[in-house]
Amino acid sequence: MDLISWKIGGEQGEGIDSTGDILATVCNRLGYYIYGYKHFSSRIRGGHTNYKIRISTKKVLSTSGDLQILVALDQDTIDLEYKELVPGGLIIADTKFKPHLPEGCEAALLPVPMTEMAKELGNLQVRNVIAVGVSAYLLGLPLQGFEDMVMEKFGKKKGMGEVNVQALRLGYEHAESLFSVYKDFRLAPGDGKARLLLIGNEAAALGALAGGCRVMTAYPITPASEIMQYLIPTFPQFGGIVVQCEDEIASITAAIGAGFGGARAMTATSGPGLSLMQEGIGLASMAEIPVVIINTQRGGPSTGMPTKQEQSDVFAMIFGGHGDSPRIVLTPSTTEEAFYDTALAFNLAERFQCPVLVATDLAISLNLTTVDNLDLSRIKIDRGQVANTEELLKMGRDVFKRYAVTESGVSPRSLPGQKYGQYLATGIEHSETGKVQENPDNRVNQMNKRFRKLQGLDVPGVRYNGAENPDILLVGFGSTTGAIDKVVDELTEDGVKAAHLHVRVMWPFPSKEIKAAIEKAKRVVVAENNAQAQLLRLIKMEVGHYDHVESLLKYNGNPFLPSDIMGKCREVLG
Amino acid sequence: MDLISWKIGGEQGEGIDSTGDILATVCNRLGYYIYGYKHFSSRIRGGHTNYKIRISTKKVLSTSGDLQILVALDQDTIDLEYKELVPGGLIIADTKFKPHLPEGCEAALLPVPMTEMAKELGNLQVRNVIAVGVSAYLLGLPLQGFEDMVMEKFGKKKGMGEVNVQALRLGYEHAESLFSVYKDFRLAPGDGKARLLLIGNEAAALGALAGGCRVMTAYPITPASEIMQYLIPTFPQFGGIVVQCEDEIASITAAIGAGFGGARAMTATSGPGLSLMQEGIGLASMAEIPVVIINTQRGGPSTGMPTKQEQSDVFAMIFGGHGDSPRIVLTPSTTEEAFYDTALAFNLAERFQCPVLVATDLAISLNLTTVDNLDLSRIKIDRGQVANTEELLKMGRDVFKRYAVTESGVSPRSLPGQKYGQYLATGIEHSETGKVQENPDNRVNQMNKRFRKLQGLDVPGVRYNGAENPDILLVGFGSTTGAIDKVVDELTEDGVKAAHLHVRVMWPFPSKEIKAAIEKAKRVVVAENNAQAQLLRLIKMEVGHYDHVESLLKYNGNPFLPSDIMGKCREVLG
Amino acid sequence: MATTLAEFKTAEKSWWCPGCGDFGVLAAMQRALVEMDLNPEMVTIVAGIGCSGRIGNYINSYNFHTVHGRTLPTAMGVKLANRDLTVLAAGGDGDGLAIGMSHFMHMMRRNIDITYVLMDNHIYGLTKGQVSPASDPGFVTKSTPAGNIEHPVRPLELALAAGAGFVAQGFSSNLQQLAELIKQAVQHRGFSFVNAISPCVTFNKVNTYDFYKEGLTNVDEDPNYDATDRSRAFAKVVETESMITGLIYREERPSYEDLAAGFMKAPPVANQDLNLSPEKFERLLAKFR
Amino acid sequence: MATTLAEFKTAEKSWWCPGCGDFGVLAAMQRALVEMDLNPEMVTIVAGIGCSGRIGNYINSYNFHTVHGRTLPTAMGVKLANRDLTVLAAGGDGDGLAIGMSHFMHMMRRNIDITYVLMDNHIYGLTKGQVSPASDPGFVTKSTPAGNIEHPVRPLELALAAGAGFVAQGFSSNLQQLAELIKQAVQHRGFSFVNAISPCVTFNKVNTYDFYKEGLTNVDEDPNYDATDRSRAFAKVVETESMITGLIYREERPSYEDLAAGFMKAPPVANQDLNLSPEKFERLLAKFR
Ligand SMILES: Cc1ncc(C[n+]2csc(CCOP(=O)(O)OP(=O)(O)O)c2C)c(N)n1
Ligand SMILES: Cc1ncc(C[n+]2csc(CCOP(=O)(O)OP(=O)(O)O)c2C)c(N)n1
Ligand code: SF4
Ligand code: SF4
Ligand SMILES: [Mg+2]
Ligand SMILES: [Mg+2]
Repeated sequence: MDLISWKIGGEQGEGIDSTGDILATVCNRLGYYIYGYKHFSSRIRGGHTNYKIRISTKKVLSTSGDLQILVALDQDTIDLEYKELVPGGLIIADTKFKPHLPEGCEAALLPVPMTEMAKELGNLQVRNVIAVGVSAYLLGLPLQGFEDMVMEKFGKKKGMGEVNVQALRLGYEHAESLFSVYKDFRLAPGDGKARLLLIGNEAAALGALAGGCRVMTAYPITPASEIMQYLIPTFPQFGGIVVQCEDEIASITAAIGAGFGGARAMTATSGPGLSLMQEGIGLASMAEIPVVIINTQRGGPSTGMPTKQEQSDVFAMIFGGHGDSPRIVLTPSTTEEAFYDTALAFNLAERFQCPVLVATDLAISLNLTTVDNLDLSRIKIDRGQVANTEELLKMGRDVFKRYAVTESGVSPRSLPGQKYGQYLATGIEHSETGKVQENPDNRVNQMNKRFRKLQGLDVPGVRYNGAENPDILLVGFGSTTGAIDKVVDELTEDGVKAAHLHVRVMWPFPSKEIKAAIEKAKRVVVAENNAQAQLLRLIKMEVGHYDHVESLLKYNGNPFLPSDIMGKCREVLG
Repeated sequence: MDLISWKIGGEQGEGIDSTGDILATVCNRLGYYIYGYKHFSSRIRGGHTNYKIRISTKKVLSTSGDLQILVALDQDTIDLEYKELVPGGLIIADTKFKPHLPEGCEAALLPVPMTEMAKELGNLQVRNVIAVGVSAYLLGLPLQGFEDMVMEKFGKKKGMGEVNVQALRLGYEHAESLFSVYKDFRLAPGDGKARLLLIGNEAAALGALAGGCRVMTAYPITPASEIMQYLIPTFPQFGGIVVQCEDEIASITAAIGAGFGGARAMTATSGPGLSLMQEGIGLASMAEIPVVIINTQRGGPSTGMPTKQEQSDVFAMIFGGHGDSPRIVLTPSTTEEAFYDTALAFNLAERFQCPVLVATDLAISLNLTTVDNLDLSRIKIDRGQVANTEELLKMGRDVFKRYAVTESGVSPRSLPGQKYGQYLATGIEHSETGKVQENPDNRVNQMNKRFRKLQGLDVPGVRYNGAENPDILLVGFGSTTGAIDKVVDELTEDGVKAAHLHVRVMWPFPSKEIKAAIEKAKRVVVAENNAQAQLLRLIKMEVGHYDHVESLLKYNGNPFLPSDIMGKCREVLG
Repeated sequence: MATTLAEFKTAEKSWWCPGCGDFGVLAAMQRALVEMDLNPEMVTIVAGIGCSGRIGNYINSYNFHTVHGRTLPTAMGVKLANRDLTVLAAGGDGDGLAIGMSHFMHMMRRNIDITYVLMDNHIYGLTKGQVSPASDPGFVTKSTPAGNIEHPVRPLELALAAGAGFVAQGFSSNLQQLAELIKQAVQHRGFSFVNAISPCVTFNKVNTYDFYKEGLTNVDEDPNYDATDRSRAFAKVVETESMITGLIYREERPSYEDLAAGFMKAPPVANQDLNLSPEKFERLLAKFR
Repeated sequence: MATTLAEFKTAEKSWWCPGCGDFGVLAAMQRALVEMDLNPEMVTIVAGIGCSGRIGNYINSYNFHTVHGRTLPTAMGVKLANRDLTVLAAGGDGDGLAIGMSHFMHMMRRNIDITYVLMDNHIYGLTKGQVSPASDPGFVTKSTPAGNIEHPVRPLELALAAGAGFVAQGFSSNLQQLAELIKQAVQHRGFSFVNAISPCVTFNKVNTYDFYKEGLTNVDEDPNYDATDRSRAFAKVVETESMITGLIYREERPSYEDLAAGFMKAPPVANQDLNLSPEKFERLLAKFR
């Protein structure tokens, strides 16, 4: 087969994640494409958790509602997950909990005395690895890669590598001798290219590094913490630094301070942190200081559903601060885009001297995906308009206009250390030279200038693929893009003229492009993971109201499955 | 005359405010209507400041661009303000600074040796009161009321009342002997009814008290501080309490705690504080706890223009928090409405169990106006659905569903102290009984329930006055309403069919009423004090795009003058 | 009829790792409530966000699980609304000492009559193991792979410096002492602070049960220790590097409620009739005429 | 060529009331900068919101007037970006001790090499006279018409408890001492704290110049005072109720920058070439294969 979905489930704290990671990493090395989706809750131990890994010979960008192989560490897992299994699907279950199939379940139960075998090996922790061995056999994968992997992962501790290798073999051999009839789910061979396997947060962190960011100040929060955690040991290798702050307010204002000081700086957070940062974001907007905020959206409002998918911070990112404060909001949709857009954000922040929000969502942030490459050469650092040191010297003191009213709205900025570039950066309304100034005309000039800047944004606001004049146009952003693309492919195969409009810059809103696309389409569906139809409402606000546009909302904490979207399409297409 | 505008100007810290207050209070007692507008900057001393008082035999609800009498304490005042003077206007100026008229100024200069006279009286502080005496003469007002007033105000300190009375008389007599030719600006007699004279913040504070609020937690900020300052000594007289907190985050979460505990509680702030409160507001929305937030809008973003008029927090109030979090936003437009709407807010907060924002703006908050009455009998306290103590007892423990999914979306709440009403209020998604719960169906049910509540809002969302099918419809909110009403009157007099739609509930958006009104009008102008056309954009989002709707924005820090709006009307009407 | 432990328990399944110190804190708190013979409906527990913040889930009182770091102001609000309630606040060291630091400092000086139990595991548990302000120098975590380089917050020192009127430290394993300290704290008039050492068995392999069992000494058992002398208490805490349990400092003084004009004279706000008398209202209006 | 005072002045007209203590703090700060012979462009002053927050308007350095209460984290960011800069933070007692309290506590333990001058007038000046956390008990203000009922924050006590490595207090009227303290503070490696008593002549009629002139004693002139002993410093501050000026405590220890892995080895971030070498980048990517 070209595409298999495998899942492991059990109690939180039972090593589900690391087991899945082993399978994913080995398959990635064999040249498969991986899409790994972790289902977890915001507690440390206890509660059902599972990890689904899709392994394919082609790129996969969304999870799905079907499943071929389920590894169950408890009966709960079977009861909760069996419905996803395709007819003939397999359940690898530990005999220890006396697994049984629910009524009507058409899967095959493959009992394996995992706990017992682990005990025999003298190490209960290898239980899950035995299941990996079984899975390797069923997937038709050679054991070698797995053995190398566990040696790498556990080999540092004496004897641990070996016992894991033994566990793999035990599982594999057990399957070989008992489950050889189950041949359906053997994978077609991978192409042997070891691509990159990473989560969106790691990609964003790498993007920040590649984009020249060297200062990060942040406070831990799900699902953003990995960005900080990746950069803490990494930045110092490149002359940078990460400070874990006392809260999000310190984080954003410190990042702004660093931006003022001449660094490329950022913070990363999620909903609750974003709310706390609103005042700071407004400061950056007003004082025209570059700063990048990564917002990994999760279920809101308030503490909400910290480990669940949502895309409900669109309004808050654009309109959340008091007053009229221009910002740029980017919404990457894949792991790759998390890399490129984060890098881009630093250019935009410095070129337009304003806060730039990079909004991922939980699915992008945490899902493990195979990426062909992250191409450093595509990233060119553009530090925007900085005052020329020589010219400043020539000017002499008290002449430089930090907030000069220019046609583009952008005024060259000076950086501390530049002689005669001294100025006052302030969140209060100020004159061209940066003095506190409440004069009405000055106010209007400065306000207009700040908004005018955004008109210069030269980044394509949308990505369009599919038919030119589609019968159905699907509009989405963020991780939804994977499911939409899948649906567009399927519809196209079915002979329906379908297309996908993906909003990549959420603000300034790409009204023109969206208008054109909507007006060319017969029917439009806007799919988004929130309750208020935030994207559709932006379309209504900035583009217009259309009778042929419909909303598809999912806000139950899970990402869209292609089947959700397909269902809506069928309904719309009649 | 029926309407006179009087202004006093000088350096901040020179007693401008208290001088103006004397005139305003006395005129109010004489039965005139007052509209007092302070122009000040956010520093304590220094910088030009002025205080304009409109005195009229009829209600006035806006400031204006014309002026009859100017009291100048320095040359700056003349230079900055003379353009407002009508032809034949009067400038009362202290001879001390050797006042002169700028070229082209057609006003009459009335020099008064104010400082000198004050010195003679042995008290420099009475200088401004001398100008009041002069003004009283020119306005044709009897001195008695002024004498009573200064005795009241200064009489407690020995001799101070008397010296002020002398100052009044000196000024009056000086004018009598030298300025008797200036008869144009004598006021028609007032009706002798002493109405209420107060600023919007005081009205809002009284509204809170009348609305049953007994706990306030707040942090000082311009232009909200007066609300707290009024209530600090007042609440204790009624069993309540005010705590000045360490910041706005403590303020909002303490108010929410008090709401949970069974009090009617509130906080009051302005833009920067609002931004900091976003997380807390989301908590109240999610945990369904009543709380009222008064947001006195000022110039933004960031620290912005703390002492200037703006209406730019509309988006932030509605959409500012992360996630989908329902709220109610009221936008009173006058001092009276600040009273009634604040009182109402507490009913709405408890009936709909959600945060209610009362958005005034600087002009409403700080402008001194005459109000006919604040009618306590119009305020009926409705505490919404509270669980019945007896029924709870009958139920027994662990049965009560605090977040029962009901048709209206409102679930009766229990209050600490009620036996078997115990529950967990949490900002995390929760089940009907209030347990942390991430189940997808539960999530959707709870989210829908929270939004469904708002459909039950039974308060008129707009106020409409003027012609039925107008040639021009003016749409506004907040303090703009006064200027708009004035323009509608003038247009009507001119034979133009004009009308005014005032948005009183900004969220949930009164789409139906607005749609109907817009579609009946030939031309529509939406006038608002912000740069992004926030109200118009809401109309576009929630109602639609119309070719006959135009935007009139003013964001230079000053409120609309009727003439600003009239100018736009003439342009639109062609 | 005395309240039983069962009345203070809920049916909620535990969200904590087996062995987590928070179980001990929970048990101690429940025991204290029972021993004081309080009615569950007259107790409100305000908890923060963190593993520790789940404590309210297991206690059959009124509970408010507020947003991260805002445990204390939320609790203050509850108490202002209904001063007849026994109000406890509980939360983690991240919640209370990082994002909530300012509120901690201010609640101590404000001295409102609530009890704060800080569940101190020197780590961020719920977010899976980052350094906390209470973490020791050199401590290796997910966010300090090279060891913590910040000076730790010592909550006992801060509490003494900030003017808290009741300061104690208990240990999750010593249920009886911790329960007793919580009891005394609740009975203390004004703000009371109990730092509850509560090991995280999953992410903190340094500040373990053994670490504390070996290191802690109990000042309650020291007949020479005088818990009413602030300077000596401070010296003791510094000298032992906070490795003590017991009642560390106590000072009787009026609470905020006692000092706030008229507050204790009126009935609790939540029980008041909110309708205004027209006469009184008119008296207020008269000042604006 | 030495820097002159003129180089540190701006043409900005004063926003302060005549007689405001902030003039003295400004003068002392300027003098300290001149005496250290710093170049204006190498100095950044981060100021808070409040009357005091205007201080940056008058100093011809790079200035950042941040949002209320966030003086210290903003200053930290500037220093992280360019550690060659001399970074001072300055702001009021409301800014630093109310809304900014948490940052104050955390910056002290983090020990980044910046200097914090708290302009302490025991009142909220800019918002026209409300009580501040530093206000004395009983103090009558617009927001405490019946007198302040909260225990005051004593910044010197807190600084000592929170682990600050440099703690001093100066008085706006004693320009020379204050300038000297600011100088020492800047020269101290790590976070340094100078509490600058700066009377508000408009809204605080209690903590006046005379009040301080009578009450303050100068520890710099006390040959027996030992500014390296934290416990004794704490006792001194408690015993005098903070009515002292001078260098109160100083401890030499590595700053955050010294301890942060690799930070001092690389050039200041702001001066770095931000382009990545493809080889190094590939080495990072290899870990994801
Ligand atoms: C505003 C905000 N920021 C960050 C978080 C993420 N968060 C949840 S719990 C926590 C810290 C947990 O540590 P602690 O308070 O010590 O509690 P513990 O889990 O150790 O008991 C953090 C940072 C959040 N929920 N809200
Ligand atoms: C978030 C926020 N809250 C409140 C304010 C209003 N505000 C401005 S200055 C200030 C306090 C001033 O007191 P302090 O910091 O002591 O400075 P001072 O004026 O006394 O020098 C306040 C509350 C604000 N600007 N921003
Ligand atoms: S992670 Fe630590 S603090 Fe959290 S439940 Fe587990 S042991 Fe307790
Ligand atoms: S109000 Fe006080 S602090 Fe502010 S400038 Fe005037 S004297 Fe100084
Ligand atoms: Mg902790
Ligand atoms: Mg102050």
